[in-house]
Amino acid sequence: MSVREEFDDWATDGRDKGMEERHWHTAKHVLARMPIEAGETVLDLGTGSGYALRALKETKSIGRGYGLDGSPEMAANAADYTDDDSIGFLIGDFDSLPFADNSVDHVFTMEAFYYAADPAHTLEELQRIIRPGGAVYCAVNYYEENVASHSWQDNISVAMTRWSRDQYRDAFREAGFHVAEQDTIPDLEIEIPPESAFPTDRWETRDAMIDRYRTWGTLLTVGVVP
Amino acid sequence: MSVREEFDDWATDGRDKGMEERHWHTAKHVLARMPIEAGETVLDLGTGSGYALRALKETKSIGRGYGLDGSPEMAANAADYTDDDSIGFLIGDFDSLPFADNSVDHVFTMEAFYYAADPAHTLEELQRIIRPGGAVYCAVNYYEENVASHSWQDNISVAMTRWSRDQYRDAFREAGFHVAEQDTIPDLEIEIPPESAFPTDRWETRDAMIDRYRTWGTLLTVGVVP
Amino acid sequence: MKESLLDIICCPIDKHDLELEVDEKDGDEIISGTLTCPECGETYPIEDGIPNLLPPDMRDEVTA
Amino acid sequence: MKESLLDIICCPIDKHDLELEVDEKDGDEIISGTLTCPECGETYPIEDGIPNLLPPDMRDEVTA
Ligand SMILES: Nc1ncnc2c1ncn2[C@@H]1O[C@H](CSCC[C@H](N)C(=O)O)[C@@H](O)[C@H]1O
Ligand SMILES: Nc1ncnc2c1ncn2[C@@H]1O[C@H](CSCC[C@H](N)C(=O)O)[C@@H](O)[C@H]1O
Repeated sequence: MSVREEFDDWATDGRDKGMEERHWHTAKHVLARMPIEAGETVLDLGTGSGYALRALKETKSIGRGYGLDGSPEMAANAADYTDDDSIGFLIGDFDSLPFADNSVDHVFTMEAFYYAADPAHTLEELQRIIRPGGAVYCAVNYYEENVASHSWQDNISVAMTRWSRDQYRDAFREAGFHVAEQDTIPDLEIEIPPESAFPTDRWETRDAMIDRYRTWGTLLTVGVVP
Repeated sequence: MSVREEFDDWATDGRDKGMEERHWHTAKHVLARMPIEAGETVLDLGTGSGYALRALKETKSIGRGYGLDGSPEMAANAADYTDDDSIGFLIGDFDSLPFADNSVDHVFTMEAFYYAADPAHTLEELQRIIRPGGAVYCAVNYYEENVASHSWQDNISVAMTRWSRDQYRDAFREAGFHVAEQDTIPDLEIEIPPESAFPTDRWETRDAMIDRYRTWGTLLTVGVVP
Repeated sequence: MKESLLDIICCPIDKHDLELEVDEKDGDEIISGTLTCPECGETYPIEDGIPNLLPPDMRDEVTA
Repeated sequence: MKESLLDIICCPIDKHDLELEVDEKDGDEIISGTLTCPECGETYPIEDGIPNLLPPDMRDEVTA
């Protein structure tokens, strides 16, 4: 199945909003760290509901925010959720970014990068479109050290890339970025039920749930264009 | 009074250890984010007790760690606290760094940078000694937005520079760094007593204490050498 | 989409600038139209205000 | 200090490489000695294993 088929379904059954709510627990911390100046142009790669751009407009007064998504239904929903003139959405693929060289200041991407058909090439594309000194903030919950995430592929038809922390740093450098930061950001807001509630439908043990959310959470890798 | 006189006193009355304990609440998060590879060389500017280098040796297997401090007593204490062969200390001043061009991979500095006599020049010096792609992680509790910190100058004989978040970013760029990140890191570990305990010796109101530690905490600015 | 988007988008295949043909507008907002790459001749539709810049083979993967 | 520190330190004033003269050693560790800048002639002491690379005017600010 294609990105479009898989994620059009997600968008039409409301999973875009569900992700926004859950990802916000950590995405807000990622967004807050970005070295964005008022008036700058930010790209949100795999934008889903487009919440990141709405937040950056409010908190950092971005000049323009563009959300790219491979799913037409996601892009249509995202466009519906805002009427801000400085925010726009487009349909496109991670593998062939439709942006000119040095055309964006910074890129944010949350829980999307690993769906790229060729992630090393996507990084080269990002290196091409971000201006010197601009940053890409790449946040993923699906990665090698986050063991609880390994099974996610079973329920998703699009092939996912599962890199380790080291592999992320290496790949960013290979594509020409300086790696400026790597961090794991815990989700401190998700409610973890008391011991007596386990096993639950999703979690064998309370420790496994803690490990997933509080210990590993989201892997953030920050690359800067030299 | 000079840096040496002021901080030699701190070292001899044990304030180096007191700072280590308090700063660790936030410093550990800063250190964890640094994009350090095993074997790299890290400089700790204004090292105090030298805890940062001891931690980086354990967690990131740095190849060499050097702590610079303007206070001979601080450096002597720091050297006493470790017998690791790959960690060394030296006496020097922020304004005339005794390191060759491109000689260190990354720099960490916690609660020290604003004591520089000429902080813009210290940034130029850092830009000179860090290799291309290397990062400086500069963490300060004394900054404009952290209103509770404003009075600290009254008790310290060395002149302190109080920049705002914006001024930090501007100064880093002026010195030739790309700004890769800026963040405020709360101290979530310091105990904030219940309402009934206020006013305390140090805090008029509970809200003021919350504002200082949980809202503002530590300002981190990350610069990367192009 | 707004016309200002043209400053930064390009043909996903050869990265050439695109030319805009507007079919329908609502104020500033281009509701439908076509983006054409003068280099390779590919065209990209704008529908419901959203440009579709998928490479043509991916765009046509699913029949709408 | 270890001799390997010489790879990265320099004269704080003119940033020239320094020359090492060892007075006392304990295994690998240089306990006391002198670092000299062949460019400007300044000398920097190593005492209790710690090199003092303050610019000379700052070093002499306080009488020990
Ligand atoms: N190859 C690809 N090209 C473009 N978009 C893709 C893609 N693979 C996945 N996506 C999009 O990436 C998104 C991943 S879901 C994450 C959405 C959002 N960033 C959030 O944090 O909630 C989906 O909207 C999906 O359509
Ligand atoms: N101009 C200067 N040059 C070198 N060191 C300086 C300096 N001004 C202040 N310092 C040093 O910077 C330190 C600040 S206290 C912070 C110590 C340690 N980084 C910690 O987090 O606990 C002191 O040890 C002081 O001696």
